[in-house]
Amino acid sequence: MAITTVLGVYREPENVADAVSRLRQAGFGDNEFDILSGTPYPEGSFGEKVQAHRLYLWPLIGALIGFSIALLITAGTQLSFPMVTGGKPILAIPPMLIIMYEGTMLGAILFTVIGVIFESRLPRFSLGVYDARITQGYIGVIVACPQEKLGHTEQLLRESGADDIKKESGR
Amino acid sequence: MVVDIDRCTGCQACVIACQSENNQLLSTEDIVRQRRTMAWIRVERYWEGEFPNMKARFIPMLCQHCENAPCEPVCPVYATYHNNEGLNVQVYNRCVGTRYCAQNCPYHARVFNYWERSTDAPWREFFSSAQMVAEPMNEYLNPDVTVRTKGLMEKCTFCLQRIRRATRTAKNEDRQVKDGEFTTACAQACPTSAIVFGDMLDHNSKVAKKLTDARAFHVLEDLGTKPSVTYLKKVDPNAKPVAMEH
Amino acid sequence: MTAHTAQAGHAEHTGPHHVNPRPNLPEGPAALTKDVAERFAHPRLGALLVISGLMFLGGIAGVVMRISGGYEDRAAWGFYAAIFAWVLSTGCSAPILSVATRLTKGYWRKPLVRMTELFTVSTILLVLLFIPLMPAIPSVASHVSFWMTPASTPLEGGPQWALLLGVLGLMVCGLGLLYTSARADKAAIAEQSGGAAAAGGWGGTPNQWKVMRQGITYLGSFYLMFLIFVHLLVSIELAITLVPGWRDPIFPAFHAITGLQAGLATLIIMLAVMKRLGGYDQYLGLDQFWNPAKLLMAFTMLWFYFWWSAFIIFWYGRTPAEVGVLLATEFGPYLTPFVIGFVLNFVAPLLLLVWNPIRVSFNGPVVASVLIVIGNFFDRWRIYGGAFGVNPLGGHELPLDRIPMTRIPDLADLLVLLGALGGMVFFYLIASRIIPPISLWEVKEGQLLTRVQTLLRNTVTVIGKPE
Amino acid sequence: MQERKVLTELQINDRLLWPVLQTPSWWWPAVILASLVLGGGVTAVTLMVTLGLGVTGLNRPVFWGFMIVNFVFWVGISHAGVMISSILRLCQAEWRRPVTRAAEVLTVFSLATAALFPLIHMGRLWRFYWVFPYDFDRMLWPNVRSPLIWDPSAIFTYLTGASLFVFMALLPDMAILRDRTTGWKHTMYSITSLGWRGNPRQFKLQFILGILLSGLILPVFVSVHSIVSWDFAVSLVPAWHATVFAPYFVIGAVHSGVSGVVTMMVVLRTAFKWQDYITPDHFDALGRLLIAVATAWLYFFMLDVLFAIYGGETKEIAVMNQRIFSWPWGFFFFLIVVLGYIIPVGAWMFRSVRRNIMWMFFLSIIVNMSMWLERLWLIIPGLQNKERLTFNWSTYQPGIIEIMLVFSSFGLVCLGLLIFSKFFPLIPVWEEKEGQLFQAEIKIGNRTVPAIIRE
Repeated sequence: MAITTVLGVYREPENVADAVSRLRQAGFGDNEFDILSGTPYPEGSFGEKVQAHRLYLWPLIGALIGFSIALLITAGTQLSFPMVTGGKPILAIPPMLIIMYEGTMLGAILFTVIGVIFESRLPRFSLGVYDARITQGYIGVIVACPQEKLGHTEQLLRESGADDIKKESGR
Repeated sequence: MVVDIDRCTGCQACVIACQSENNQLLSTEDIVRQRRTMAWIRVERYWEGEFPNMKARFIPMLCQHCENAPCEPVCPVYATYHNNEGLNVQVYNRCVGTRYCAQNCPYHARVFNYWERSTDAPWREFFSSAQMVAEPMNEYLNPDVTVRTKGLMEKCTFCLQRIRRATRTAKNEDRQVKDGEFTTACAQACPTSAIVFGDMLDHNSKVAKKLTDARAFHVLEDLGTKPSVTYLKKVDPNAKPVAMEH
Repeated sequence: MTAHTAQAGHAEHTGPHHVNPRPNLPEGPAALTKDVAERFAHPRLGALLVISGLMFLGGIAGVVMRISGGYEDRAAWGFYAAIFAWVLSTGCSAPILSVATRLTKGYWRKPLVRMTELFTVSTILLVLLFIPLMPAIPSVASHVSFWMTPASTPLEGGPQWALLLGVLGLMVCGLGLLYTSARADKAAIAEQSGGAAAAGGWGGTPNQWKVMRQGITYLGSFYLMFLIFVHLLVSIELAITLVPGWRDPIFPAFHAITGLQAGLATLIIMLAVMKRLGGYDQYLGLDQFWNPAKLLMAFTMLWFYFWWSAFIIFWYGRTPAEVGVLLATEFGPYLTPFVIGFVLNFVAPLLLLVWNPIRVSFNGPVVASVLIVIGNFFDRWRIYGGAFGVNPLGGHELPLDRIPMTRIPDLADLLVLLGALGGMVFFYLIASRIIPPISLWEVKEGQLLTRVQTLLRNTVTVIGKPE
Repeated sequence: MQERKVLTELQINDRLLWPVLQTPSWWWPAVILASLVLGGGVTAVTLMVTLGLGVTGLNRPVFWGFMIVNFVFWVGISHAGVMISSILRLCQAEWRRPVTRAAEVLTVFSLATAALFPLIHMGRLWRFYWVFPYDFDRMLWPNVRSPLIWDPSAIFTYLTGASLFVFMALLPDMAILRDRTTGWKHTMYSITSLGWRGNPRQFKLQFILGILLSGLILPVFVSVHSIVSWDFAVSLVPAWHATVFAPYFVIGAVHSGVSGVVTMMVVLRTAFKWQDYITPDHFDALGRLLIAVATAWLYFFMLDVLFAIYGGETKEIAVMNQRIFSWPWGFFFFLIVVLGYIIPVGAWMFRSVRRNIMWMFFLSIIVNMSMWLERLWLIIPGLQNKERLTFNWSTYQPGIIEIMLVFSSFGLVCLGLLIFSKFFPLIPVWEEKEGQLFQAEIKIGNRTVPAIIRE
């Protein structure tokens, strides 16, 4: 069935909070509407709920991968190219530790960034229905609502004080 | 190698011999003034006592081929390492010229090719009038030894090419290399034979005998670099290790 | 980080949503004063007081035995010196937290600063421990020293007196700091119990407050500087100069940093005691545990960093002198204490503390702290045991045949060790009966400056930041 | 209340984005100047490559000169970013907001510049890739025991981390720019902002990212300058072979880095007219931070000097003699202590000085001058009379080439910053807005105390 994305643009954060509670009453689930703002409001300011995320796995995985690659490089190069330098052992652990440390951190950093991009559902190739005023202090409430509820939703958004309503049918 | 300081007269023969054997860039007056002398072996002169009764002390200084060579581990590309003959070898092709090895060599044994040997770039003169290897000077080059280009580190190789030749001939006649069959240019040229070169492991070689001499010492021993070049003290009632003097 | 970041930063079930991050206190200054005065009037931990007192007495006996053993054999004093350094590193380093948090205005500090400052009394123990040690410090003439005096004019007993001045200065600063910050509360408590005479001339005029704040800042900074200075002197005179060829500029810094780490750990343990047994439960919330825990983790990493910075240089340099030092203090006869110290100071605590559920809890930091305090002692033991073992002194490097033997502690050593531990606890508990362990005026100030408001649909705390 | 907020969001956009949306009058002249200075450096490198390093003032035994000094200096400056943004982020210092991005960007560009110097100082620049383990067919590897291999790994990690940090924090701002630009710029920002829409989840993750990356980069930041210091410390050169080098370099780096940030903040404040965003409070806070940092630096400096003399080893004494009593090193020593500690810290003690922009500018400049000299003072003398073979002792005069290179490095960093400032706001816009939101007041008696909101 066709889903229309409705965006209500608000001036007043208070109204947004109001709109959110109305949407709840109208039976919209947390993942059916979303809030767009130019400013990070403290979590839950509008009574919205942010789904849990698994970001903390990413750095760990990255660290592990980075560590093993660094271990491979350091140990492998020394063993496959056994040259005595300055009476140091062929498999010199302390220098390996340094490089392995850097590798670990690099892996962790890279995967954290990738993880954040992934978890925040980016990159997003089309903005979808959007309003440039959002980055100028307005706040948007975006609802994915089925055809039959459409009228009711628009009315609901207007009542809660939306300055403007935009629509885009289809996903 | 053993260097008997007592016999050294500071005649610089070794320096010249080394230079022509190993195709070194001629250390012209200009290069010397830039303090970039290219000699692999140098005779260091230390004055002792007050004028007028002064005394010169000579110590030939060259790469000590240390067992724990400080220059080796710091090279990022293994351009210098220890080969199985206990020689500290320099791989010219691999060298990228970080000059870290030279920094870390307490004996100042390493020299760096600051100049392109032969370039006709006109603005070259602006920086230095150092002589290039132009005709007919290229005739002096030793075919057995690489000619190094700019940006390379180089140092004493204990005349590796001579050792190789000796071993090769010995191999062809399938026998062991005999003592005295090969020697370095500096040792060969030394009129007082202050420099003796040979295989330290072979116990009845000239070198091995001198090693046990009571006067034997190593330069900068407290660094624990275990040099392969042993020096014999000057026979002198008030002798101290020459290297410790200023 | 603060509660905020942990909540955002960590899986919700561990975040401070479910454990109250801030202490829940009686509302209003009057109620607070009354409550604290109440608890202060009926202190707990009597049994612990007695036990630690007995241990302290045993320690005195141990010191007597050690002295009767004489000073000829310096190696015998290695363990004692380690104990001395350990007290310096644990009890005497703990107050730094209050200094640091005051300077950086951490708002979670308020309930725990006093409990931190109470540790300044262990400087008294430090002085007591130092006096018997003085003759064991060799004269400057016998070896290369920092006093740069030519051997012809030996500076007899130079190090001893310098060190004594250091520890005395530390004690003066510490006790001064404690007195200054506690004055207002003494007055408040006294008024509560009706005896305004005991207020000691404290009226609480704006000027007095101003002076007090200034005094706390200055005394705190001086205490910090003195502490670093004493760490420097101790590590140099009792360790570095005794081992020939030990040219290790980072060592004093290592000593100080590890000292701060152990001090923080000591504090966390004592906080747990005061919360669980001391009857100050509701004053110490989660904030007061896991904020120090984060610092503890940072210092645990620094432990490794400072150790490694020295090790990699020695490993790479490999001059005979450096090999000698490594053998004497780390990989030679004192390998076992070194390894134990390494594990307890760095490996174990780090593995515990990087894990959020453990760091953001009441017990996790305490466990890590116990490990660190023990590990710190082993670390000191390998240092001073090794250094005092070197005999004869002198020379530019320590040849292999002069590497000292391992020295197993005897009864006297163990008695002194227990005594030092007991002494720290004993002095602390005594002090906590003379001075209220809760910094009333700061807690009140905190209540005054914290409001709970609603922002749109969620409630937030507003923290006032004057000046 | 709410109206005012809307206005402020617009105001913030206008004030912070104007250098991007319309070009400041001085921008082109500045760019041209910087490029000219940079051109000198390019010429110098060309000469070095064609003729050999003989064109520099290097000799035997002083094989490392200004280029390495400059490398250390710029790595030092690059430690500002993480110091400021990470530590302040972790401490949740509210005043950090306008400072962070400028600091991080400074980190990125100075680090990139620094990374160039070890390369151009190589004898065979065109062989630099040999330090990477790429040669699988011949199995020729780099030597991981060499500090010169540790360096690239550390610097690469740090550079990557810092750049990603900057990029991720830019996402919301690039979204703003996307909404306010047209044409190719609009397309560009649409791509680079990855379609950011600013829903609560994205902002929450953005915040967590700040914490996580700060926590991850801090250890890297410490390791980078430590490893740079080990280039020197692991060698046997007297005055280099000191264990304290790692923390000493790091704290020195922070000292010069934070001062560099102060300099930059003053420039931003005046050049972009951001008086009401970069306020005296910021300089006050940075000044207090600097007092602590400088004192710690002095502590390690003293440790280094003290232990060099201690033990009375001839070689160390010889170097120290030269460093403290001979011209010009003695003079440098004097300058380092006076310009690096006595004058600035003495001045920072006074609140009025910390809040005076011009004073802070001047002080931060002299601090960095002294820190540059300090690196020179640390690196060169040890080489000039290395070990006891006095026959080889020598001195070092930088050639015109090196001096050109040093200047051009400044040109390069400035150029980078200028170009960045043309495309992205140097003050994080969304963080500013957040800061506005988190500001509050509470009344106590007749006094209203400024307060901040914590969840």
